[in-house]
Amino acid sequence: MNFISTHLLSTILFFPAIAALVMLFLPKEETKLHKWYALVASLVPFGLSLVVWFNFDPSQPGYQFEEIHTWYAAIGSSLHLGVDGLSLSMVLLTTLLTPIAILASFSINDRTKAYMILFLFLETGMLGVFMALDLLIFFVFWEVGLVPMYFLINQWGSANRNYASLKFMIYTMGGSLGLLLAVQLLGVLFKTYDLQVITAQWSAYTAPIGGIPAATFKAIAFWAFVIAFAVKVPLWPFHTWLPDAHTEAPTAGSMILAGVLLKLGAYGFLRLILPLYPAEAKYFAGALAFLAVAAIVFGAFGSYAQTDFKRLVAYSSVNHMGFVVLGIAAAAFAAGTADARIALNGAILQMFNHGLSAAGMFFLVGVIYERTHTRNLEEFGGLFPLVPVYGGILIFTSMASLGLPGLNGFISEFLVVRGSFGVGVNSVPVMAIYTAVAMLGLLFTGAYILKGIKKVLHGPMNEHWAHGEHKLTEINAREIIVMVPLMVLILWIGLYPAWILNVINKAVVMLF
Amino acid sequence: MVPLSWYLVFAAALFSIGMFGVLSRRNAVAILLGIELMLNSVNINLAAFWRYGDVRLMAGQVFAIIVFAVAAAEVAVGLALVISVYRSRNTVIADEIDLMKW
Amino acid sequence: METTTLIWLIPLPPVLAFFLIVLFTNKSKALSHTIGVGAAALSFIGSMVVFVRALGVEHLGEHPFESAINWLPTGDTWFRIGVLIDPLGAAVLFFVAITIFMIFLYSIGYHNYGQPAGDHDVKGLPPHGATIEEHGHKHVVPSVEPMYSRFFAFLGLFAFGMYTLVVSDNLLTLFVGWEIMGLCSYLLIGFWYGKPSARDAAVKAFMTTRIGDVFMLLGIAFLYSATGTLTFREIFTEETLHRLASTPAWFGMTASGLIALLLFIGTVGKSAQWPLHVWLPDAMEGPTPVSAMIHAATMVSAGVYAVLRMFPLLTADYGEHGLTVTMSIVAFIGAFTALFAATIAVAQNDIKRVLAYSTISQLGYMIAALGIGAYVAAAFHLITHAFFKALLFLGSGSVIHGMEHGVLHTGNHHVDPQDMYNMGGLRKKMPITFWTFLIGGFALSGFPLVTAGFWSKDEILADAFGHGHWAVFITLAIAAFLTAFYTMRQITLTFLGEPRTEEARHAQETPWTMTTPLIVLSFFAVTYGWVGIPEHFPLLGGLVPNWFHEFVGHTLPEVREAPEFNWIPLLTSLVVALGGLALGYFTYRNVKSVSEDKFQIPLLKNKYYFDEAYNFLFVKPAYWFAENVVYKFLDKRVIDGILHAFGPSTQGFGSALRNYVDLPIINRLIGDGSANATYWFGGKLRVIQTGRIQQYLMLALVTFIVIGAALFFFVLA
Amino acid sequence: MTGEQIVFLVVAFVTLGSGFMVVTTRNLVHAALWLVAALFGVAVTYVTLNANFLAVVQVVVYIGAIAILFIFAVMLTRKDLRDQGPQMNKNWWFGAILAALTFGGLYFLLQGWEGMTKTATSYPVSFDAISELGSVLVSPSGYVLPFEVASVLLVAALVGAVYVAFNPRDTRK
Repeated sequence: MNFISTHLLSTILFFPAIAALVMLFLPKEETKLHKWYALVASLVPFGLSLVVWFNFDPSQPGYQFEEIHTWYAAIGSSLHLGVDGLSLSMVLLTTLLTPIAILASFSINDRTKAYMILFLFLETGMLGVFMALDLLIFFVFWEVGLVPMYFLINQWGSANRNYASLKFMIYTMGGSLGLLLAVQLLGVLFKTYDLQVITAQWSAYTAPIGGIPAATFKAIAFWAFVIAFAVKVPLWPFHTWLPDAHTEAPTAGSMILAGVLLKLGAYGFLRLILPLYPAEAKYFAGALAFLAVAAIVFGAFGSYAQTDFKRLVAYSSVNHMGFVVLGIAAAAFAAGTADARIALNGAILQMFNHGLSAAGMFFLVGVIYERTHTRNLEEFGGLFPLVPVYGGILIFTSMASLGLPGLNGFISEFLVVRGSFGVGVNSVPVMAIYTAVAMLGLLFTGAYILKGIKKVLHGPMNEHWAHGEHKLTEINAREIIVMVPLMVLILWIGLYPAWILNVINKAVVMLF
Repeated sequence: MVPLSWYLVFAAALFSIGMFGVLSRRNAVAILLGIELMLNSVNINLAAFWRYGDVRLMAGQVFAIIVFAVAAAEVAVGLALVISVYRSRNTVIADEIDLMKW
Repeated sequence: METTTLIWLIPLPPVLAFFLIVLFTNKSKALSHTIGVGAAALSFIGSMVVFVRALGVEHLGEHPFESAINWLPTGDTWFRIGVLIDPLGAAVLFFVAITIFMIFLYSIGYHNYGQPAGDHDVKGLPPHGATIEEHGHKHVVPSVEPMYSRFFAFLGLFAFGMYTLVVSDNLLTLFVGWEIMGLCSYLLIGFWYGKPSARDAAVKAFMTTRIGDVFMLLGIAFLYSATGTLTFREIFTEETLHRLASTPAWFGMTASGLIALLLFIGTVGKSAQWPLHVWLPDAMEGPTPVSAMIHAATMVSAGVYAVLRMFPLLTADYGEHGLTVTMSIVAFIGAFTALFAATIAVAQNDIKRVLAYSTISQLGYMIAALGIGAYVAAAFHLITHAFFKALLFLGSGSVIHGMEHGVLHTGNHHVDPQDMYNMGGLRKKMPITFWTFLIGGFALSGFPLVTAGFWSKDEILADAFGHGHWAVFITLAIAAFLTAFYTMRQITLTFLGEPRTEEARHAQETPWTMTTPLIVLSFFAVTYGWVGIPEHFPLLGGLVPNWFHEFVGHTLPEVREAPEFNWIPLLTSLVVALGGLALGYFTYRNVKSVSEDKFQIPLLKNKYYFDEAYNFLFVKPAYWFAENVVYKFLDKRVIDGILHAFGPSTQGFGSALRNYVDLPIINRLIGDGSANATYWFGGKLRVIQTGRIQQYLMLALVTFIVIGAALFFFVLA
Repeated sequence: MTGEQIVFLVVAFVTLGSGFMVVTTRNLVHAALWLVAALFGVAVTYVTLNANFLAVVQVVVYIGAIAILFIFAVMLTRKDLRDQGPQMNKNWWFGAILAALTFGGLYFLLQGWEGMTKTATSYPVSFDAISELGSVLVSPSGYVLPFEVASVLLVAALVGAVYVAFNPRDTRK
């Protein structure tokens, strides 16, 4: 027990990977065993991260549960792990969503062993990014997460999966090339990859590098970082991989993609870009805000234009993640002010909230897809009487996604809007305009969400699904169990967000 | 007393003569004869260096003896080869034993 | 119990009822409505207790009931939410509690509780009636609503939203309640979601109000940014208001003006003011209790309530010398809407649609009153209107219900039970409904002295006149005339004369659960006016103290003086009310069919073509833009085009590399070339491979000597 | 010029002359006999160097065994006793030039070496070189390993020579 208590983070981090390796020795045919094994294996990190959550002291500055292990001493990189309020909330989200996603994929019966192994590896990859305090380790885990996801889409996806998985993989990899170079630059300059050391020195670094002024170099490195994270977030116009990947991925894959993988990008903005490049971020915040607003507005419009239910939900992610970046851009404009902190609170909470609601939405789309084998909105219609429980859950989750007050999405969107508009009012007027334009996106959020509900649940019943072999069956107990934790959290955060926002807020106050 | 240089020049001359024989004679046995001369010139050097160095260190003589052994072995094998070649090709002229060419 | 604790608890029973019904009791109709009505009753009792206690507090305006908790951490400070009951809140809570409770009660009867399940009823469509056998012959009776439990759940959530809005001490929780009502209106308008019209109306209602909501959210963000708080009593301090009023913002407005305008746009959406009024008539697709709830008592009132709440902000830079920009806009929109909606109402034949436009028109009254600074008058009209309009809606529901009975009796389902031209002479069939509807209608028309509507409307007109807002005064007077006219038209067509159809002949009075709320509400529709009789009114003034003005007026730090009594507005309101009623009666007394109606002007009947125009101008272009520009052009063509261009361009680059670099240089020159060169040299050099040992030896020696010499001379030397 | 030097010069000239005859004489049997003369000269040189044991071995092994072996070989491989035809190959001149160059090169190198003119110290009187040589050859701290290797080499050469010269066609059962 002593080992675990001193190595809590690395236990959480590597437990899924080790469990996946052990899984290699399970017999191939026992699909039921695979599923239960993976579920239990993913619940362990969740339990441990709850332990971390309750033992975490939000009012203490800096990182907690820190661990340093030698990894690559020759180039000054070490396995340095640690969490603060910002990363802890993301770790909690990841460890929460993984068992839920695994439970959601119990309906998969094709090569379950490989599937579950990939899923567990994916969890390690994602957790690594959130825990890493070493740039190289960060990058390694950043890329590690890609591989299982690529295979999940490529092997268990739907019709157009090859195209989607390739696009996802190449786009993300291509985006992170610049990141790798920039990370190497920092590593070479400071002889270490330790994030805290680099953060302390890089923002004040002024000596020219190779004859080029540091400012130029920093601007280039800044954009290298930004593009890598912008692709992942995804920010307009780097978003087109997302609808494809999300649409073609298996249900649980979409849940994790939307729920956690997109957060990696936003997390990168918060953990690396803002602390490392405060000056550049301030200088380029206008461009970031513009792209964020474009993501919000065009994401909403794009979603509104869809006839594919899953694609509609996928585009909604572009829309919602736009708010995260808008908050970050606002904070970059006016770092240190109360407005910036509110915007960041909103952005981080929005990350968490979107993780819950988007995962829920994708799952619900998956539920109906499994039964009808179509995602075309025109082929549904009036299903509410057939599946009242499903319908109720769908409306509930949709409303969370829409940002209905009383549910979680509203809190975070309000804080972002408040923060960025506050920046607009109090320091940089252009942010007020951006915020006002973003409202158009908020309006159309309503339009596409209602369109989804309208086309699926409401209207005259499509008799095709009412009788015979196509008869639509109600959501089953397992699927409800998947949704319950999500819904409880959605409501809980919506009514009393302080339990999580307090942790985030204290981290934000200390960091920015 | 004879200077070392004399012995060395003498050995070099004998060596060159032997070498000339090796390079120029057509008969394989004659070539072996040239080789014997060259080996002997080496032995002269070994002995001379022994004598003009510290005589208590016997390396020079020891190596000369080993050269004797090598020479004996060489002659035995070489002549056996010559005889073997002669049997199969009915000649010991080196120029005519040119199977190993392009 | 502490009053503040009680206030905290008021919104809770309905929401608990919502969860209980949804999660546990949705299978049992009796249990569900018991829980729903019980919850409404609990909230009602709590509200009344709070109201009575509020009456007992002196200077409630300065010392309201309030209590707050930390809710959101925002940097170094906390965002606090809490409850507040000041005089305005108490007055609003009073009518909200009564109407909500009445509507809950009414719903039991409206949804045919106790009747058998329908023959072909499905969830998502209105019930079509059940066949029963009685005394040996079959006949059709109304059937119970298949989604009966769900209705009470939604009503509960709705009530929660309204109570939250009323007891909020800050703009954010007000907005929370506001939006929850928006959701519920969506769910309730689309209650019969199987009907495409209901489904579309629900979406339309949600989206139209959302347009206002996003502006309101922006206004909230602005206000929060500018003052650092959203709590009413912290904003409405003199210094904050003064600071906001003296801060210039964009478009030539002060910060306070701009914030108030943004918040007001929210109200425009919620209270269905022009130009966002289009959703409300369509929203009549919902069940009638919903119409009453949304369109009379609560949701649309919430819009006016929000402006009332924000009144200090609205008038922060109002210095009694001409209206500010924001106030002018508010006054204009209110007055224009009042007239505009009234003209449409004249040409509508659907009994509920007339009421819907009438609601829009009356809300315009209140907005106009607020725009000219008549705070108390607006609040007064808000409350009286809530009573009589709820009464009218419930009455119309009762009429429709009676008509449906007739329809079931004749079995002719092509007869629209909501079309007034299918009615006539119902006063004999449905006496309670008739008399209560008459009271409500007269109150709406402003029938002098006895009805509440008269007093509140008169106060608005007097205020407009007294402060010299002539344009507003005249517009409102004309609107009032039209109001009286179409109200009388409605009463005449519905209740008076002879039945025009067989169905109307077989209409039936509705059960007690429906008539009781009518009676209760008609009581308030008459008496509530008496609490606000101006002191200087001839004869009656001073008989009853002007309690309302005294009480609600003290919500504001400075009570505005009621305008001096003047005969002109009084006479105007008398003339327009009585004249309109008379004209309506005489015009429609003998009208037998819709073709005889002189006011069926296409422009009015089609609501000035606003739906079509919006559809053409906004809805279709938005979808076109979304689908063709954003999705197909930007995403698919441009961005994905660029991405896809990477594939061929990489391939092109690769094949160029292969064709122009790899093949000629690397393959031919270096790869094959080195082999060829070796081959060539080998061919040339093979002649030295003579097989003659001595030649080899010579060559070796030459090489040795040359290398040795070279080493000696170049390295050692 | 001392007596020793005279003796050396005489021996050297005899030896070189015999050597020259070895490589130039047409008759191979004569060449083998000239080799005996040259080897004998070398043996005398050993004596002048106080390497008595070597001189004896030279006489016994070279002259007694190897030279005789040559004569056998010459006789076994001769087609006719007159050794007709050229005894030098057609590149003999080049061989001569190379030999001269080698000698010139060696001489040039030796000339530039400072140890060239070194003279011998007097031979220690009581030093018994032969017994010393014997003990060194078989001593583990001396040269027993090369000694053994040499013996292995000889055995291998013996076996090899037998095998190579062995003519399977001649074997009769």
